[in-house]
Amino acid sequence: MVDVDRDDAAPPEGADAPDVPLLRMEGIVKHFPGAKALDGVDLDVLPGEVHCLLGQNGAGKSTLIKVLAGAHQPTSGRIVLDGEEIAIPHPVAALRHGVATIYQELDVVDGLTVAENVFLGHELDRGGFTQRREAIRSTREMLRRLGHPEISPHREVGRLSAAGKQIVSMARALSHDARVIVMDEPSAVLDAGEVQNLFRVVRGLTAQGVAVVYISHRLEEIRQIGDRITVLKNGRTVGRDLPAATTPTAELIRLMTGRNVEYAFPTRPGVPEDAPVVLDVEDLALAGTFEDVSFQVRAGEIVGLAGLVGAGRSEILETLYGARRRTAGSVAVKGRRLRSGSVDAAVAAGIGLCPEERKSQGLVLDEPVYRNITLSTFARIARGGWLDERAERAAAREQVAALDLRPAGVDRAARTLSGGNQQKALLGRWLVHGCDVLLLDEPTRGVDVGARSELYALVRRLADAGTAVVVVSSEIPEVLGLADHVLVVSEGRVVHRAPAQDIDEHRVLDLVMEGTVA
Amino acid sequence: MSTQVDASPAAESRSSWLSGPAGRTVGLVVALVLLAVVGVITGGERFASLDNVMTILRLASVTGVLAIGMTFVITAGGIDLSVGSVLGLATVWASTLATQTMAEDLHWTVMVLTGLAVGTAAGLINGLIIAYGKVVAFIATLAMMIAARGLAEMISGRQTQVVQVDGFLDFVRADFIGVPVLVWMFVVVAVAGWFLFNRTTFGRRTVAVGGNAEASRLAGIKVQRHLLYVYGLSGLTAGIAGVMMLGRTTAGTSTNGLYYELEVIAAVVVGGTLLIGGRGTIVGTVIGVLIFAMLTNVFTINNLSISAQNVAKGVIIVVAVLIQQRFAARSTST
Amino acid sequence: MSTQVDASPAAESRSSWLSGPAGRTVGLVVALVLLAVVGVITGGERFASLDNVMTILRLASVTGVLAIGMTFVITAGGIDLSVGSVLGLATVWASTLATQTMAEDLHWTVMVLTGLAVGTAAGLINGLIIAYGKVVAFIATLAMMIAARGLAEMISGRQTQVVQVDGFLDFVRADFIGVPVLVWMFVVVAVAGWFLFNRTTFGRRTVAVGGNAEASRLAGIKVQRHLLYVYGLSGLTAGIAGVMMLGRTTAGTSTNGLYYELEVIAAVVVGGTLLIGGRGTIVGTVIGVLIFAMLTNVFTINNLSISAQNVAKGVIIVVAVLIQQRFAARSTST
Amino acid sequence: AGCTSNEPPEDEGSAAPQVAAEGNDEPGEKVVIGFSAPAADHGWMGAITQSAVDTADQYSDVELRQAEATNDVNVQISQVEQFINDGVDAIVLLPFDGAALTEVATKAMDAGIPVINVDREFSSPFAARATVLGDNYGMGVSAGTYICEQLGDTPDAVVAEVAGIDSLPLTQDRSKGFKDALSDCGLDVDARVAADFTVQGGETATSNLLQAEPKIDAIWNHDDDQGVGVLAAIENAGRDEFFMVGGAGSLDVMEHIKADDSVLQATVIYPSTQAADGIKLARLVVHDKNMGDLVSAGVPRTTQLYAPVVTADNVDQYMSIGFRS
Ligand SMILES: Nc1ncnc2c1ncn2[C@@H]1O[C@H](COP(=O)(O)OP(=O)(O)OP(=O)(O)O)[C@@H](O)[C@H]1O
Ligand SMILES: Nc1ncnc2c1ncn2[C@@H]1O[C@H](COP(=O)(O)OP(=O)(O)OP(=O)(O)O)[C@@H](O)[C@H]1O
Ligand SMILES: O[C@@H]1[C@@H](O)[C@H](O)OC[C@H]1O
Ligand SMILES: [Mg+2]
Ligand SMILES: [Mg+2]
Repeated sequence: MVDVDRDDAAPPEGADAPDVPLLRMEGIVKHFPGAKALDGVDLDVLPGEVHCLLGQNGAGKSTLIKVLAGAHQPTSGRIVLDGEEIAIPHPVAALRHGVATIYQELDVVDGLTVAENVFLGHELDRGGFTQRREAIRSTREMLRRLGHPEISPHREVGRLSAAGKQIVSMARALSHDARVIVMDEPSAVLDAGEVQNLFRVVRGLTAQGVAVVYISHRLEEIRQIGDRITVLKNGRTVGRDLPAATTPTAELIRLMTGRNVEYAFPTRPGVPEDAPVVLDVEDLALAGTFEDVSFQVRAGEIVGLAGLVGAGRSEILETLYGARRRTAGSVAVKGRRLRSGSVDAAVAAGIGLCPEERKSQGLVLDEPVYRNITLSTFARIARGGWLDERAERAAAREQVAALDLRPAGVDRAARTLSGGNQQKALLGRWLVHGCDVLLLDEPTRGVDVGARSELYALVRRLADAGTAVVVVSSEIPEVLGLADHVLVVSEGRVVHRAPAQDIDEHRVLDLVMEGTVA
Repeated sequence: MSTQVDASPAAESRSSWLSGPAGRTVGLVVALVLLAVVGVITGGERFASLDNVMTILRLASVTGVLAIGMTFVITAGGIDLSVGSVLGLATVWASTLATQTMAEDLHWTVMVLTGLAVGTAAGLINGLIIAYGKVVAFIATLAMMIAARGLAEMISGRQTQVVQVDGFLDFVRADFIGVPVLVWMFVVVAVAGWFLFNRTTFGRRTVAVGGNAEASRLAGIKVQRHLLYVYGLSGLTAGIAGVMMLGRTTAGTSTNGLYYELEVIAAVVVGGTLLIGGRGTIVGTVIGVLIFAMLTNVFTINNLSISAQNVAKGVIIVVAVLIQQRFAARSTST
Repeated sequence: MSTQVDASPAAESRSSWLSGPAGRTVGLVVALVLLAVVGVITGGERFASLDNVMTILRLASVTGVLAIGMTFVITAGGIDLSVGSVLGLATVWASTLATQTMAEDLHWTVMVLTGLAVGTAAGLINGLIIAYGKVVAFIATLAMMIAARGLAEMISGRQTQVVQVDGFLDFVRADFIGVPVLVWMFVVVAVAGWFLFNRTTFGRRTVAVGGNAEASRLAGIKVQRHLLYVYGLSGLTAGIAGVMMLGRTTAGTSTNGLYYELEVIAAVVVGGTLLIGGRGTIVGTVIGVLIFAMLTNVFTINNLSISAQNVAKGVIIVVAVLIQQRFAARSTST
Repeated sequence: AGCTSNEPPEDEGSAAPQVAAEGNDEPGEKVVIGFSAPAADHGWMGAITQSAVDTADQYSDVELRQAEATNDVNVQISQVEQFINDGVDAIVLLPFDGAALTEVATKAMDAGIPVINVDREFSSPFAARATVLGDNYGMGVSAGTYICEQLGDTPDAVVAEVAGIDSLPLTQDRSKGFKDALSDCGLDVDARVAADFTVQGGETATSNLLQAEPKIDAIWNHDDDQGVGVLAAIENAGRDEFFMVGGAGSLDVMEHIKADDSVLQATVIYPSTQAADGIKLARLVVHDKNMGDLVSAGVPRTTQLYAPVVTADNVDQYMSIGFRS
């Protein structure tokens, strides 16, 4: 087990010769049926460093680390650990070699407790009988070191928030005596405070000579924690040995995307005074989760909900959308009150939701892209229940082109799209449908920088065309940069509201913390 | 309900046209053809005659109709264990009507409609309990299976009610361009099922709900109501199959349809519909049903003992699925 | 500075102990108690006597043992339709051994071990086909169900083989502190099952594999091998149940265990094990089995017409599940 | 009265034997009878339970306790155990499997409860006070002999057999009797399929049988209820080059024989009233009375019912005991 707290630990052996790579991957190629995910990737990782892996959605980052974790078998290529070539035919082999992984897709088992998840696959046992007390003790210890003593080792993981599950994954990786820990977008479900906590843990690890491979789409994080960067593009290494602190952002983006992308928020034209109120939420409440939520969104306005993970923002969206049955209050679209607890009433009234969990709540993963795009509208494309597939495909194709969704074919299964493109497909769903109110829950989670700015521009264009937009994001700069008006939510209450230009990140964090203390 | 064990990475084959739905069907067709070859080799004329083909088709027609309804249910992520019982109940109800004196002057179509109505009603009750009562489908339809059988026994007094309604029997037993009406009914249901599945919003919703119920709900589909309809549809096909059974055997009895459910489910799944929902194929189902019917036929022609038939059947089912999987898409999963 | 990512303190207090596994069991116990109350009201002494309790327990013991194995299979995300057939096969194999002359001087434990070995072997074959052949469990075990029945018929020549091995019969029929050995066997299997499920890595892995096979694989569990063992275990319990059946009936026949699978699965699911895998409960399974056994008993006491019993059974199953759900955690889902 | 009499009773319609105006039917002390039989998964078995219940209803001194009909010997055993616990006066038992129920029936006898064994025989004589049996081997012999009579002079005639549930000993007895009788006149069974006593099973098995055998001279079908399906298959296939003999003796079949409107020429009786006989005997045993016309004291240990052949010539005689399957 790795002690993450001892910053004062003696310098590890690896630190003596920092230039000898601990791990080297050479010419890794990986073919999937119909896709070449990796096309000759090189990566070398030094002991005790934080090695960042950058690349657009679909560049092959996750595939690469799954090869390293023994979850995928490479089509060709070499993996060298400590100067010796090794084979990693299955996940157990990776763990034996000291490579532990925190996967991008949450890899916990909902039906097991926290402690059971942490020790899954390497249970503490005596003759097959689990040593539960011991497991619970060390899990509690590990969670404490990770800064989360409030998570009970006895708790069923299915009842934790996404962030909580992420912590459990992290605890599991730490529970292995790892020399390399790979983290695939660990910060995606974490808020600012959480991320700092994560970094503290990472520093504790590297101080002991453990190498960390860190994947994230948030450049500011990489600047803060990273030592060196490797950039992937289309399954190839296009940049290596780049210093994390000093490589210019423009350079990184150019390497990733092959073009020069403006990484900035679109300008706010300002909402005209006389714009009509489209969405009117009054005293909305969901018992035990939030209460007294009131706000209005006018045509062309973007309202952002800022707050910490677990503040109840997703539930606010889901409740006003009818996916949960409100316990009090009212929701009206263009003056017409909505029936409670009815998604189809909300959809009919012109509300659309891009949910937080794209895969489990948004897409039918095995269905083709076009069917996912038309899912809320296909009844309208049909005549008397009879589908006109040509019209359907055409409508989908139009959105794919407008959103620059890649790859452009509408017939591939939604599962095969990268995160950003999945998000675009969901947006496409509501564009085809044409809605007056668009609810976006963490729209850029796991989305690369290039696609991000495209999404921002797109949302702004929609607003400019008269749509009322509500955005929930755990990245405060995103809320502040995109929204016209910001509501700060803490513990199920709106604690502050202000025009976006009148508030900054620190103020938001302060408000959130006050709310927490209160 | 099934653990989808992750395919070993090595098993990822080159993709080609074989890996689409067409590819899945190819495997099935291969299995069917292999079986036919065995039939021809061992049975010669007796197997390959037109008469025998009609025998196989007639044999397939009743379970075939059930299997079409079942394809929708399974694709929607459910299961319906009650189809056999409901079929039996429909035959009993319809034949009771037909054998009651006061019904003398009723047209036989009333009897037919009664059968369909009984089936549909039972299906809708299943749907209500599953969609709104949130009882898991396996249990809800198991309960219906037991209860419908009991009800059929009560109504019939456990007697076999022989129907002698000429208009009806003339109709069901007739041939039309050399093909029995029963087989035509199967064809009509299969074709209608295919269109419903592949060309209508109903079919599309069925796939979506089975693929991801939560996403479907959040996209504005009325998931519960849709499930209600899907089970109603399965009940309707059970009613149709009941009417066909009545025509085929002239008998309304609570034992009609006994133990059909497992065979029907097996045919659907062998046909390539995923038991966990989200993917279904009407064409595959039809071929699956034909495989089972042909199997029975080949066995009988070969005069195999029932016991040996069973052993062989078990082995063949597994082999058929394995063949199909070799051809089927490795690409959909990883 | 880190936030609280676990809302547990609030959620915990709100949902109370009722929402845990205990809560799920409470609903079941309520259903069982209701049934017992009906039994006492309608049967009085006849129901409430110690003799009658033993009759219920003896009845429950055979399916109970099967249900313990099935709990593992279902929790692991699978299903085993072959348990009844395999039970039958085990009784036939063991009784064949016992009735063959050359076996005269074999100790009766050899017969018992044969039964267990046959069951386990059949289970392992299921496991191989499912885990390594990647045939969906429903189909693989359906095939085994058909094949094992056929094999049992072939071995026994469709005769009922009566076992007159005294040492064996004396053992299985004995009482021990007033409780029949059959019931003790059920108790032992249930307790061992409970420990295996709740206190060993095997149990944890079973839940993990059923809850998320891919995550389990990534965590280093050999998912395929584990599934192999799980089906082997189910085969073993089928073998044990076969030996018990042999003791209870003295008869080895291919019809032993006919259609047990559905009842066993129903008992397991009514008991609260999730049919999609990832959650199981041995205690719930035991109560589920007792509910079904008590139902049969209460029916007999009440002299309900035979057909009406079926209707009532269907209704009661649904009601039992609904009761259980009212008590079960609403909080797990949304 | 009932099937044990030589004269078929006059009463029409009900399969349940009429209570004869004899001293035996005079109400006496109350008798509690426990009754258990296999599931009514085919017409004959349905008729069995029905006639047992109807017969019990005719006696004011009989209280019938019906257990759930089941094909699970485990459940049936527990039902008998319950009857023992309850201390019923007698048990009428049609076991799913005779051998499997022997043990518990013996236990009932040991507890002083007379057991009347119906149709499927126990493996020990100590397990029942009285046994009512059909004549399964005799059925096969009757059917075979009839076919021999019709086809005797054509040694290469094609004879087919549609058996019932193959795994039941009684099916094997029937087939054996059939085979033995046929071989007496130099015939054998050329094609044999087994159904499951149900209409649908009969239809399916026969469709395939007809397909496999392009020309047939005679068919024996073990059970008239599955015979409804057998006949439907024959009509569906438009075949009529052979004649058929039925089994068990349903009213439906007798009507066909009488009307001569099908290939059915004869059927062999296998009374569906034997459980009703069992009820009557149980009552007599408890009341300690003699059986009808017998002079000897006590109810006989074994009553094997007669399996006559019903043809157009004598069908009128048997119509009244034909069961409405
Ligand atoms: N199992 C699979 N079958 C087919 N194609 C796949 C599979 N897994 C990944 N791919 C494809 O391989 C490419 C690389 O995917 P990968 O998940 O490694 O990208 P990534 O860099 O991690 O992207 P993201 O930033 O969105 O997580 C993509 O085009 C993806 O569609
Ligand atoms: N199924 C559940 N059972 C118990 N508590 C839950 C459940 N789902 C959510 N919660 C709790 O409800 C609160 C709000 O959840 P949620 O994480 O969705 O909030 P959020 O503000 O949308 O945060 P995020 O940034 O993660 O979207 C949290 O305290 C969470 O733990
Ligand atoms: O069940 C059997 C019945 O169908 C047959 O006709 O006669 C004997 C019975 O046991
Ligand atoms: Mg990735
Ligand atoms: Mg959220």
